[in-house]
Amino acid sequence: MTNERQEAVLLPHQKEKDHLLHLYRMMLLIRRFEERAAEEYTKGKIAGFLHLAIGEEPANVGTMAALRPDDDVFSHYRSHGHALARGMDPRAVMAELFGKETGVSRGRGGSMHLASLEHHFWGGYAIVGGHIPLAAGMALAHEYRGSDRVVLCIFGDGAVNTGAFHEALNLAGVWRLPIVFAVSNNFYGMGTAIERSSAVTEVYKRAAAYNMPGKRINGNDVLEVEATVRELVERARAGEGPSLVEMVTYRFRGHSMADPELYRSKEEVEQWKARDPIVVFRRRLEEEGTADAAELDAIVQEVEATVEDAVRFADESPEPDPDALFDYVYVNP
Amino acid sequence: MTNERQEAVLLPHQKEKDHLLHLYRMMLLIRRFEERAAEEYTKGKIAGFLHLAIGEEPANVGTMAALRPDDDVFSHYRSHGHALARGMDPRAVMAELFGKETGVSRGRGGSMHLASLEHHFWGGYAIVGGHIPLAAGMALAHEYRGSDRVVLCIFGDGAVNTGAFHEALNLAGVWRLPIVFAVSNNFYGMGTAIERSSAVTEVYKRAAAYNMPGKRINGNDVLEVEATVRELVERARAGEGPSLVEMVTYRFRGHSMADPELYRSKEEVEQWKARDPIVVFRRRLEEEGTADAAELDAIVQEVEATVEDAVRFADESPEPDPDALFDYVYVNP
Amino acid sequence: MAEITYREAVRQALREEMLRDERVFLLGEDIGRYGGSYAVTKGLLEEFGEKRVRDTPISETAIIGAAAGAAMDGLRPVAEIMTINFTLVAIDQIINNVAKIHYMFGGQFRCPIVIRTVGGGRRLAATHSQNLEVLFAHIPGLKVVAPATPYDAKGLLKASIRDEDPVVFIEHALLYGTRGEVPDEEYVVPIGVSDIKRRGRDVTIVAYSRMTREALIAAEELAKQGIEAEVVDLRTLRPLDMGPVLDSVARTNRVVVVGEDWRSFGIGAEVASRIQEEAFDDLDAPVLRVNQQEVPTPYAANLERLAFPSSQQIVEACLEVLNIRVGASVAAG
Amino acid sequence: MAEITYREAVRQALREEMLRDERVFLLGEDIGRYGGSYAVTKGLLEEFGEKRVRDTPISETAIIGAAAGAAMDGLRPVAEIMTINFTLVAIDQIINNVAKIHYMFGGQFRCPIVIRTVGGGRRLAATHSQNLEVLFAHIPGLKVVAPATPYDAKGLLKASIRDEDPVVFIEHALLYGTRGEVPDEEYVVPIGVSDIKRRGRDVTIVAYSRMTREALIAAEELAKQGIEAEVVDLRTLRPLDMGPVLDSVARTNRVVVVGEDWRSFGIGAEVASRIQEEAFDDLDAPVLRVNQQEVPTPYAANLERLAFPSSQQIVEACLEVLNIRVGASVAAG
Ligand SMILES: Cc1ncc(C[n+]2csc(CCOP(=O)(O)OP(=O)(O)O)c2C)c(N)n1
Ligand SMILES: Cc1ncc(C[n+]2csc(CCOP(=O)(O)OP(=O)(O)O)c2C)c(N)n1
Ligand SMILES: [Mg+2]
Ligand SMILES: [Mg+2]
Repeated sequence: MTNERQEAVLLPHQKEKDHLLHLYRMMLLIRRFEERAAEEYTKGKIAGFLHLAIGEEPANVGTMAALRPDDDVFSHYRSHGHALARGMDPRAVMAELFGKETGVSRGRGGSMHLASLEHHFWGGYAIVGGHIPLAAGMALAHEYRGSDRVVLCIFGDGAVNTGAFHEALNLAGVWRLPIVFAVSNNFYGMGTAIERSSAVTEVYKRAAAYNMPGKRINGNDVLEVEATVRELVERARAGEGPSLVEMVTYRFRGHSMADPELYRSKEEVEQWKARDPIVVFRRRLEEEGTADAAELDAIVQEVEATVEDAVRFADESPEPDPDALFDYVYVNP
Repeated sequence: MTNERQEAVLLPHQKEKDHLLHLYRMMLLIRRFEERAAEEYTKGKIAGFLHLAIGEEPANVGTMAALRPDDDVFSHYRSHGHALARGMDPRAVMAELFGKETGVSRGRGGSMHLASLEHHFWGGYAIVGGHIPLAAGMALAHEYRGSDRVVLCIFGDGAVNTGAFHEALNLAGVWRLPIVFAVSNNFYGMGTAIERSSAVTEVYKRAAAYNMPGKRINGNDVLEVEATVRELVERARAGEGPSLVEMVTYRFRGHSMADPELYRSKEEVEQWKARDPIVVFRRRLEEEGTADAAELDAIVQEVEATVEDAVRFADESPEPDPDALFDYVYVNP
Repeated sequence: MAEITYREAVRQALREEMLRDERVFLLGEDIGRYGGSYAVTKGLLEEFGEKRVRDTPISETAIIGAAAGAAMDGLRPVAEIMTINFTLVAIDQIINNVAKIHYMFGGQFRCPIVIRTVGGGRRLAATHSQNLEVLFAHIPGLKVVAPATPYDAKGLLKASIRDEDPVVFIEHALLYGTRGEVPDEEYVVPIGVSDIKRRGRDVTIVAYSRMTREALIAAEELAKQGIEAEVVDLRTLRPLDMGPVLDSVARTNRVVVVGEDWRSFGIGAEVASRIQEEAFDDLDAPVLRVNQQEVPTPYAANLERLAFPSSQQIVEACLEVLNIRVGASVAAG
Repeated sequence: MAEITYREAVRQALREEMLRDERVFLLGEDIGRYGGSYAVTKGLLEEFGEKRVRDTPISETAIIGAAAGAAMDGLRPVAEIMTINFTLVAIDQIINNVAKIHYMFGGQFRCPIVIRTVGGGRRLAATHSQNLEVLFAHIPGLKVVAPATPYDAKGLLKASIRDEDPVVFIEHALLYGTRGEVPDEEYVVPIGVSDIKRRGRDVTIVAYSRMTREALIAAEELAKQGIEAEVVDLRTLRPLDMGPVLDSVARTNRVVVVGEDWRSFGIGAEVASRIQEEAFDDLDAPVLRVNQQEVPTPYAANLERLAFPSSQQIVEACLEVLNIRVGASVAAG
C-alpha cells in the first residue's frame, strides 16, 4: 500500500493534441459556465444555493477524463464541473439551474442535484458525506454482477469527518469494492479550515485506516489528476480494490453565493488566483507548441458561444407542468 | 506518536501484595457475579439482554484500576465488570439486573444501563458506538473548566465501524481532549469476526487517522492493562491529548444469553479457556510467592459470600413504585 | 394451507423471492453466520451463499446507503436493520436519500429497496423497545408496512420486494413466535390495503402490527359483554388506506385507534384526524386512542407492564366510546 | 421596547445567557469564523472567544453527543445544527441519548442542552427544505419549541437555555429577517404555553413558527369578508399546551390547523386529534388541516409555490369549515 505523495507519469494519449485541447476546452467551459451562472443568480434567474468550483476545474476535468463511459460517478453539491466534464449538455445543465423542465433533473433538483442516467452520473448530493455509502453500494452491484464497471465518488475535505464517510470506506475496504474515492481538498469546509476540523490534515492518510492506498496529488494539474485517477480506476477494474486520492486544489469564489468570506485573507486567495490552473495550462500548451494563441482563442470563442446558447436555452425553456407536481414521488403511487 | 505493540512495565505499586490481591479479588468477583447472574437469568429473575464479559475480566479490572476516583467512565452494554471494578456495590448492581428500585439505576435501566453518579460511572449504553461522542463531550467539559479529570471510554471491536466512533475520535483528536479510548477486542461483534467486518483488523491502527497514539496490548494481563491505561490517562491529564488502546481479549460465553454460537468453533473457545486469565494470574501470584493457596482460597470464599448476598438482596428488594412511572422523564415536566 | 410462525412466514417470503429473482440479495448485521438475531434468516446463508446473504459491519448508514446504491443500478436489496431502534443511525440515508432519489432527479432513478426491521421488544429498556414507525410514515417517497399475521407478513414482504418503490417493512419482535395459516401456493398481499380482521357492528377498533392481536383479544372480551367490535388492521401505514376504516365507522359510529407507539404525534393521531375529517357526521363519540405511556420504556417488569398498552385498556376504551361504565353491559343493537 | 429582527432576537438571547452564565457555550458548524450560516451568531466569537464559540467539524453526531456529554457534567451547551435537515445524521444521539439519559439511569443524570436548528427554506430542493419537527415532538424526554416572533424567539430561547431538560429549538429560515417588538428589559417566555396572537369569534386557526404569520395574514383577509378568526400560536410543540386552543374552539366551534410540514402524521394530526377528543361537542365542523403537499420539495419555482401552504389556502380552509362557498361572504355573528 503506497501512501506517499507521488507524481503521476503522463499517459501516451495525454501527449496527443486533441486530448490536450479537449481538456483545455472543458476547463474553460466550466469556468465560463459558472461565471455566467453567477451572473444569472444575481439576476434572480437561479435561486437557492449555487456552489461554484471556479479554480478547481482541473480536478473536475481530470477525474472525468479518466473514466469509461459506463463507469459511474457520484458527486456532491459542487458538481457543475463534473457534470459538464462528463459530457452532459450545457443547455440541460443550465436549464436545471434555472429550474426548467428541460433541465437534466427536470428542474426538480437544481444546482445541487444534477444527474444523468445516460451518463452514469448518479447525482450531485447535498447532504455532506451522504452519497458516499450510495457509491459504495453501486460498486457492490458491480461486484455482485461481475461487471467491470468502476465507481468514482467525489467529495470535499470537510466530508471526511462525517460518519457516512467512515462507514462507507470501511465497507469498501473490507469487501474490496471497485471504487475510487476522490477528495477535492480545497482546504475549507465552508468557512472552517481543514486544520480546525480534521485531526489529520493530509486527507490521503485516512486511507490507511481502511486498508486501501491513499495518494495525494496536485489537483490543479489536470494531467496529473487524469493519470492518477485512471491508474486507480484501472486498478479497481482489475479487482485490486478501492483507493482514495486527495486532490489538492483551491476554491477561488466563496463557498456559495452568500459567503462573506471572513475566514480567509484576500492575500491567500490572490496567491492562488495568481497560479490560475487554466492560465497555467494554456501557457504550457503554447510553450510546448501544442497549440498557438489563435487556436486557443478560437476555443475561447467557441466556449463563450456554447455558454451563451445554454443560458438562452435555459431562459426560454418552460417550467415544469404544474399538474406534474406529484410525478416521481412514487413509481407506483 | 507510537503505534507499535508495546509491553508495559510494571508500576511500583503493582508489586505490592494488597494491590495484587485486590486485582485478583475483583476479577473473581466479576466472574462469580456473572456466573450467578446467568443462573438467575435462566430462572427468569433477570430478563431482556444479559451480556457477560467472562474471560475479559483483566481488561475490566485493569482499566478501572488505572483511574482516579474523579475520573469519568463511559462504557457499553457489557459493563457488569466495569461497574464492579469501579467499586459499585454488587448488591445495587445485581438489583439493577433484577429490575428493582434498589438498583444502581433504580431498576429503570437493567443490565445494559448500569450507572452511578457517585462513581463517575456515566453509564452503560446499548446503542453500539453511541456513547463515544458523549465521552468526548465530557472530556470537553474538563478542558472547558480547566479540570484535570480524564475520561475513559470503553467499547468493543465492532463499535469502531460506526460513524459515531469516527466523528468522536476526530473531534477528540482535533481538540486534543483529555480522553482515552479503550477497545476490548474480543475478535467478534456478535457473530461477526473482526476480519469480516473491519478493513483493518488491528484496531490500534485506526488511531493514526485521528492523530493520536494507538497501542495494542494483552488485554488478558491485568497488570499490563493497568500500566498502559494509567500511562495514557496520565498523558491525557498532562494535557498531551487523547489516545486509543486496543486490549486483546476473548469472550468465553455467547454474545448474550440467546447466542447459539454457530460462528466460532468449540476448539477456538477451548483454547482460550485453557488460558483462563484468572487462573493464570492466580498461578502467578502463587509462583511469585505473593500469596499462598490458603490466602487465595479465602478470597474465593469471601467473593462467593458477597455474590450470594447480592443475589439475596436483589431478590428481596422491592420493585419501583408503580406511581413513579413518569418520574425522571423530565426534570421539570 | 399450513400453519406456520410469523418468523417462518418472513423467511419463506425471503427465500421464495431470492429463488424467483437473482437480483434479490440480503445484507445486514449477523444475518448469516450468526443465523439472524431473531433467527429469521436462519439457513439462507447455507442455501444462497455469501454473495446473496451478506453479513455487514455495525454500520447501519453504510448498510442502507449500500442497499440504495445497488438498487439504483437495478438490484433488489433487502437490508435488515436488526431493530427499529438502530434505524436512527441510518435515518438520514432513509429520509434524505432513499425517499428522495426518485423525485429529486426528476424520475431518472429508482430505489427499490426493502428495509426489514423489527419493532417492539420486552425487558430491553429505553433504547431497545421503541416503536418508531411514525418517523417513516411521515415521509413522502417511502412506503411503510407493518403486518400483524404470518399470512400478511409473507404476502406483504413478497409485494414489498417486488415493488418499484422503497419500503420500510416493520416486523414485531413479539410476533415472531405467533402462528397462522398460510397458503401453500404462491400469493402476494398488495401494499396499501387495510383489512377487516373481525366483523362487528358496535364499535370499530383500528390497529396494526401486534396491536391487531390485542384488539382481537379485546374484541372477544367485549363479545362476552354482548358488544361486537369490528377490528380493522391497517397493515400498511403509508400509503394509508382509510376506506375500510371509514366504511366501518359509518356502521359503528364509534372508534378506538390502537398503537404500541407513543400517543402524542403517533400513528393514531393521523388515523383519528382522518376519521373526524372524512366521517365527521358518522361519529357519535370522539375517536379515542390507546397507546404506550409517554415514557422511555423502563426495564423494571412492573413499570414496563404499566407502560405498554393492553387488551384490557382497549376494552375499556371501547366501553368509554360506547358510554358504558366499566362493569356494566349492553344488549347489542 | 425596540423593534428588532428574529435573527437579532435569537442572537440577543444567546449573548445575554452567555453573559449571565459562564457554563453556557456554543458549538456547531461555521458559527464562529464564518459568522453563522444564517449570521445568527455573528460577532459572538469576537466577544466570547474560541472557548465559548466553537466551530466544529462536519460531524453532527459528535456535535450533539459532545454537547450532551458536557451537559451531563454540568455545562449548558447550545448546539447549532445548521438546518433541521442535518439533524437526521445526529438523531440517534438526540432520541437514544439526549431524550433518555435522565430516565434510563433512574434520574441520576441530567442533559440540559439546547439544540438550535432551522426549518424551512426556499429553492433549496428536497433535502434542504424540510420541516421535520414531528420527529422530535413524538419523543418523550424532549421539549420542542418553534417560535414565530422575535419576542417569542428571544424569550423562549432564554427559557430553553435555563431549562433543566433538553430542548430542540427550531427557528425558521424565512423568519430571520422579520421584525417585531422586544422589551429592553430582561424577560423569558415559559416553555409549554400556547399564545393567542389574534382574537376572533368565528373560527380558530392553530399554527406555529412561520405559519403563525401566514395565519395572521389570512385572518386579515377574512376580516375583510367580515369573518373574525382567532389565531392560536402553539409556540411549544412538546409539551403541547391545548388549553388556549380548546378555550378558543369552545367559542368558535370551528378550527383549521396549519403546519408547514407534510400533513400525514404531521404536527396538525395530533392537534386535530386532541381537539376532537377533548372538545367533541364544541365542534360544528371537522377540524381541517393546511400543510405542505406530500412531495419532496421541488426546486422549480412554480412547483415549489404549489407545494408550500399559503395564507390563501388558510383562508379557503376557514371558509370551508364555516361552510362558506369561496367568494361569498357573511355578516359575522
Ligand atoms: C450533513 C451536513 N452538514 C452540514 C451541511 C452544510 N454544508 C454544506 S457544504 C458544507 C461544507 C462542505 O465542505 P467540503 O466537504 O470541504 O466541500 P467543499 O464545499 O469545500 O467543496 C457544509 C458544512 C450539509 N449540507 N450536510
Ligand atoms: C447501532 C447498533 N447496531 C446494532 C446493535 C446490536 N448489537 C448489540 S451488541 C453488538 C455487537 C457489538 O460488538 P462489539 O462492539 O465488538 O462489542 P462486544 O459485544 O464484542 O463486547 C451488536 C451488533 C446495537 N446495539 N446498536
Ligand atoms: Mg472543502
Ligand atoms: Mg467484540
